Amino acid sequence: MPGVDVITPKPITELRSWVETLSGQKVARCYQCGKCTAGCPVAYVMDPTPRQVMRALQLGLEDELLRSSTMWICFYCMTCAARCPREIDITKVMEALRLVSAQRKATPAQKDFKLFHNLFISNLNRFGRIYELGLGLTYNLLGKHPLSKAELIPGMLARGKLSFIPHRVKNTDRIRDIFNRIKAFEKQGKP
Amino acid sequence: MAVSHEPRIVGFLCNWCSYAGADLAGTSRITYPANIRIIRVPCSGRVDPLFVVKSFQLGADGVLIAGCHPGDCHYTEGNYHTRRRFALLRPFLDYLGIDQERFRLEWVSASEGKKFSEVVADFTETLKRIGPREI
Amino acid sequence: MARVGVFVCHCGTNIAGVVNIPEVLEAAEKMPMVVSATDNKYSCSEPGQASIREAIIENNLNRVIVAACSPRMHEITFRRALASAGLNPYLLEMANIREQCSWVHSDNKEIATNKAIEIIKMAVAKVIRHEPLYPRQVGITKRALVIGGGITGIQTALDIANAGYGVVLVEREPSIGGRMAQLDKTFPTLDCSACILTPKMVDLSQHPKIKLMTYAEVKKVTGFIGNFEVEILHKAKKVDHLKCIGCGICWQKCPEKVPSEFDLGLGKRTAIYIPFAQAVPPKPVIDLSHCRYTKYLTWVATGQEGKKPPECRICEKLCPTAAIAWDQEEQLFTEKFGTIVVATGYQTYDYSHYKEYGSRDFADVITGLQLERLMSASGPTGGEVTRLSDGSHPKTVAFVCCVGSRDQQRGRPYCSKVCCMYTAKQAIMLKEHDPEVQCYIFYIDVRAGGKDFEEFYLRAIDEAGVIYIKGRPSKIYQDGKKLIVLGEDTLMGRPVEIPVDLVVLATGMEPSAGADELARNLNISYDTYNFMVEAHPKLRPVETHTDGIFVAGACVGPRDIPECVAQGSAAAAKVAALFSQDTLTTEPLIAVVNQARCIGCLLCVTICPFKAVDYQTTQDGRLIAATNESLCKGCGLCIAACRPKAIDLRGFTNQQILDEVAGLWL
Amino acid sequence: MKQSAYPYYPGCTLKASAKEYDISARLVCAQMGIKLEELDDWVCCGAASAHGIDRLLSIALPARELVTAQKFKAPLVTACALCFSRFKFAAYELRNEAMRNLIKYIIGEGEIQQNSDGVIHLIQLLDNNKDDIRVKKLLNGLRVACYYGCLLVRPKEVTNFDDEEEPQIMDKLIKLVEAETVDWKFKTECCGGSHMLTRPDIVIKLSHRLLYQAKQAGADCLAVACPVCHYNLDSNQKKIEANYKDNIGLPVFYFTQLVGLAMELSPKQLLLNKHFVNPMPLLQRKGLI
Ligand SMILES: Cc1cc2nc3c(=O)[nH]c(=O)nc-3n(C[C@H](O)[C@H](O)[C@H](O)COP(=O)(O)OP(=O)(O)OC[C@H]3O[C@@H](n4cnc5c(N)ncnc54)[C@H](O)[C@@H]3O)c2cc1C
Ligand SMILES: Cc1cc2nc3c(=O)[nH]c(=O)nc-3n(C[C@H](O)[C@H](O)[C@H](O)COP(=O)(O)OP(=O)(O)OC[C@H]3O[C@@H](n4cnc5c(N)ncnc54)[C@H](O)[C@@H]3O)c2cc1C
Ligand code: SF4
Ligand code: SF4
Ligand code: SF4
Ligand code: SF4
Ligand code: SF4
Ligand code: SF4
Ligand code: SF4
Ligand code: SF4
Repeated sequence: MPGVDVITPKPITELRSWVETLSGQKVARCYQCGKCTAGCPVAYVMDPTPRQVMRALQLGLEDELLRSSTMWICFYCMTCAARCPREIDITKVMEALRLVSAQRKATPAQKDFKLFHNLFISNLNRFGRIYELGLGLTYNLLGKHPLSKAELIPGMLARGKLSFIPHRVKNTDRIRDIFNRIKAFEKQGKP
Repeated sequence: MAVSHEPRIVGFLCNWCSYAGADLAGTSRITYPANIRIIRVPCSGRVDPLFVVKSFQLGADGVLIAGCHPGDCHYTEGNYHTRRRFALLRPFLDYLGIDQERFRLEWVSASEGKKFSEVVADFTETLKRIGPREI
Repeated sequence: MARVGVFVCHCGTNIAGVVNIPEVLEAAEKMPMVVSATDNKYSCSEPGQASIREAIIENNLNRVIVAACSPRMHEITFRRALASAGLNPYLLEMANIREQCSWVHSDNKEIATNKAIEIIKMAVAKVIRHEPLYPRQVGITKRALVIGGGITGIQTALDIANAGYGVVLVEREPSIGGRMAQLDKTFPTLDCSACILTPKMVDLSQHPKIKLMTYAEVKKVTGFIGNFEVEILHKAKKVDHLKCIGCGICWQKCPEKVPSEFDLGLGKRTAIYIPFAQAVPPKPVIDLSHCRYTKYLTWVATGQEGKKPPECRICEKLCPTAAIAWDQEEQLFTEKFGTIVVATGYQTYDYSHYKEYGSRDFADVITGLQLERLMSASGPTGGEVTRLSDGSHPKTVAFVCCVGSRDQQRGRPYCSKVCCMYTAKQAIMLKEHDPEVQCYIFYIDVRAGGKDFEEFYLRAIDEAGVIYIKGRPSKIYQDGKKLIVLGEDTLMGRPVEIPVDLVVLATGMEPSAGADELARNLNISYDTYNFMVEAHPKLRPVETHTDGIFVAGACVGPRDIPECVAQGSAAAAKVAALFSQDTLTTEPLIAVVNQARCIGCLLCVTICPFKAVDYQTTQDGRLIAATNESLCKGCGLCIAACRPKAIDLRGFTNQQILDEVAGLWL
Repeated sequence: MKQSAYPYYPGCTLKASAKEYDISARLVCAQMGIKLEELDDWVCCGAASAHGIDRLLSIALPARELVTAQKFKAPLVTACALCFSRFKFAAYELRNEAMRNLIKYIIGEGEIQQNSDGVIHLIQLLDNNKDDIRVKKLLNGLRVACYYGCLLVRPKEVTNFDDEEEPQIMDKLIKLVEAETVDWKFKTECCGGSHMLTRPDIVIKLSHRLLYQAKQAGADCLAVACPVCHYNLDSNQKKIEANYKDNIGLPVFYFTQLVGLAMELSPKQLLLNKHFVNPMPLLQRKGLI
């Protein structure tokens, strides 16, 4: 029986083929030089780092990858992609992983990120625009974050930079239509 | 139906790869159908479309051109020309009323005696399946 | 009238065991123009050949079929037999009834026998069309041209000359020596580069068989193996080297100082200069683009506008031998050579494309080659490694490997092969210069495949205490006086930042500027990076597809010195082997143009891979094709392309092949 | 003076926390004879969230605005770097016919033209019309670190903006008003982007690095072209200083505000008072107000 801490490579996995299709990138091309991680401004808080993500995909370590928050920490700055000597667009790989991850239940590491982005989208769905104050406050409330994360709000309010009333678009139905048609398409797979 | 139709194949083989490959089939004593008659040419690129047409006119059931693998041509790029000419000639055969399956281009290297025998066997099989040509 | 003799071989039982020989003979006798059909137990044996000879004479044969093994086996043997019977050897055709018949159809003797008969029939149909052919003998100019005077070209020239043949070495810089002259010590033995190179340079300049042409370039090449005609341009040196004694007064006194190319901009040279102290020839050239006298002359010529510049001419005034020759102009010479060896070497990758490494903005980010100059005792700092920004001695140094190598994005996917070793070397040397120095080497893989290389790499770790960090850095930036190298330690899986005093980029190798143009001139192939292409990477590594032209050293691909020297010697051996013959025999199986039929479409000219077809104008002013017997390799590409069938291949003419096909239905 | 109109997509933040960017952009453009016509009833582009969660949504939202903008004969102008990036990506994806048809169905309106050059950033608008920038007052002596951030420049084949590592376009504008720009190597390094709620620690660290490097390079202020960059560098600066016990004090301008100053628009008009790091002392010191 294989030990728990032993890696058993699974070169062809569903996740890998998903990521390759969604991102259009060939995972095997990566030669593990680490230039992506070296340039990534947030690699220091990532586990796994961008290079390790590529390696995990090569070896088929799906669970480890999908448990992590790496793809949510990545903010698509594209530094990695701009410099990769093997011309891999790692940003697209991260995006693909996030698309896969978005479909799954949040792991502890991912909780905050998913909360934020879901709030963002529902904000958008409701108002058609982002209501910054509302987004910030709900995030802190639902995420049980100390209000310290909102410490700038008074200053912003004082400068007239935030308003208590959300901007909303006149025709919010159109937004909802867009959301609905996407949902319909994704269910049936065709328009 | 003709029970034992024995098709005739004219094979143009380049001297450096395919002819040597055919020799190797011999040296290795690999048997294959005796339906092919081999004509040695310096390079598959030497094969003039006329040779192919003439072979069919005289009654050949199939024509094979075999040369070095792309990139391995003894004359560096002869087989690229062959490939292009082959692509141009094939549809033209339709026009002459000759089934495109009767005309083949294969890359056989000097070390592929086995492949050569397989090519001949397979081609012979195909030609038997299509049956004799109506002239 | 053709009189064909057919000789069927038993090859012991190899053929006779399968093919029914009497039946074959009987059929052969009935074939058109066949006068005799006989058999032989072993045709290739001496008695076998003798019987063929006798039959030729006895029956007055003028065409011969040997039905036996593959022509690839014994065609030459039987051609000789024909020749010894006084018959043109090209009147032979072999019918391959062994490899392509008896050996592959042993399962059915009847079918094999029939096939053998048909094979012979086809051969007969073809041989009737055979014509006597005559190989030509062409003389050889026993003098070699070597292009490029780096270590490769030097080695080649010396080896050819020592074999007793004349050599001309053309070098475009004012001195030979190439990149190796710029190096300090060399891996893996740490010999001093100048100590092993300069004696060879001197040997070369003094060799009676070698003519050295520096400051010269190859402009045009025509002709073919044994007989090349080469136009060589001598740039104007403005110094008469016959008079100059190399005393050095001129370059010591010349007031105009410009950055030295040899020192990669780290030091200065004068307008009249030799590139480095041990230059060969040790005689100067004047760099007109910087010389003050030029500026003065331009001022005079343009109507004396502005302030009058100094006329200078100090060099001229001080020269003890009156060697300064202002009236010397560039000159074009045409010389004849039998062979050409290309040894134009490499240059290092220009890293201004690496903006993340600061392009060229940081004074203390330098290249490996620049560090060689800094470490060299004869370099601009006298061997002291100092920072260009403030002259201080660096205590921490980071090396970045694979800059401009193994990088698809920058269009350089290949490995430059020498940089892993030279970074190790330079780290060892830095430690030797100053025991307090700490070196870090950022690498992707350490490639140490060579004799004593791995040991050398270990030495860098054991003795020089180098810290190897596996990971390609992503950025270099400045923080105060330090440079920060941002990387990942991929083995720990964590980003690393190292503040250092000096960063050395191990920039990769790429072919010398103008390599593509030279290759086109020579009609040899070059790859997408402009490296020269060898005829076969394993079996013909110094030959090209153009006979008589050889390639060696770093112009073919990234190489270190041992490989360059080996290749130089290999090319020299090829040249010497060629020159050991007095004439070259040219193959007669080549393309010829029927002038009357040619319509001058020149399709053949464009299609021939060997540039063997050229065009000419007939007396009545028509443009027609003409083949060059010495260049044609007989591939037949042009023939299949020619619409009016005006060009044909001797030995494999259209008619012969068509008849061979038709022979099957006789 | 010539009058030209461009469709304009301000984006959510310019209506709230980045008001001064919106206002200064409009003022500067007006001075140049350019009318920014805000798209009617525009919708959020999906910015930081949509493309990592729902790819179709991330294309559909900008596509809807692109269709609205098509009736203008001029390219759509965006001001926020995030919006710019989203629009450019959408336009890039819409080059594909199948994608065009699908998105057409999803947004349920209009024909979609395919033209990825149909979107530009405000900097490009100013750069394209720089002859119309009438400088009344030179900003001599001001040493500006131009900060572009990551999304404007990358990836080049999509944004078609400027060099990925060393862009110059903003520097050129700042030099046009005779302010000095400093040469620094962090023009396109990330500031922490939209992580201010989820991972403020990251934003603090990255923004500190940028401010520190700008200061090292001798800058006395920064110029930005993105509300998120501005938020991270300006609003957060106090916190960064506290966190790193580093006295920074670098005002952060929108590039439009600097150009506006050179046009002799007043600090008040340009809403310079809305910044957290008060730029007035610096401007006074340099004799610019
Ligand atoms: C930093 C560095 C350190 C190195 N250290 C070592 C080491 O320690 N040990 C080792 O084995 N190798 C080392 N090498 C590799 C070594 O430099 C090369 O292997 C060697 O110099 C190649 O010699 P070459 O003669 O082929 O080319 P080159 O030295 O480049 O010589 C080519 C010559 O041809 C001339 N030329 C070019 N084009 C033309 C033309 N069109 N017409 C006429 N002349 C022309 C050039 O001017 C030049 O003189 C190092 C390389 C580098 C970059
Ligand atoms: C697994 C493997 C794969 C490889 N693949 C490649 C590859 O893909 N490409 C490549 O370029 N290289 C490859 N190589 C390397 C390649 O095999 C060698 O470079 C090459 O064969 C060496 O040739 P040689 O003539 O020097 O030596 P050998 O091939 O070893 O020939 C030496 C000959 O000398 C004879 N001999 C030895 N001692 C005496 C004696 N005292 N008296 C008389 N005769 C003697 C031996 O019997 C032998 O016939 C591979 C090597 C290995 C092990
Ligand atoms: S930079 Fe590219 S090749 Fe290097 S580790 Fe990252 S993905 Fe792999
Ligand atoms: S795109 Fe994501 S993974 Fe790549 S450098 Fe930026 S943050 Fe890191
Ligand atoms: S001074 Fe005259 S002789 Fe002496 S090196 Fe110069 S040119 Fe030659
Ligand atoms: S003329 Fe003057 S500047 Fe020119 S080479 Fe002679 S000494 Fe130097
Ligand atoms: S030799 Fe080493 S440093 Fe040079 S390109 Fe190859 S791997 Fe990189
Ligand atoms: S010993 Fe062989 S396998 Fe190991 S590094 Fe060297 S070449 Fe590669
Ligand atoms: S292809 Fe034929 S006709 Fe045309 S130029 Fe050549 S030989 Fe003459
Ligand atoms: S036969 Fe081949 S080499 Fe000779 S001229 Fe024709 S194409 Fe050129």
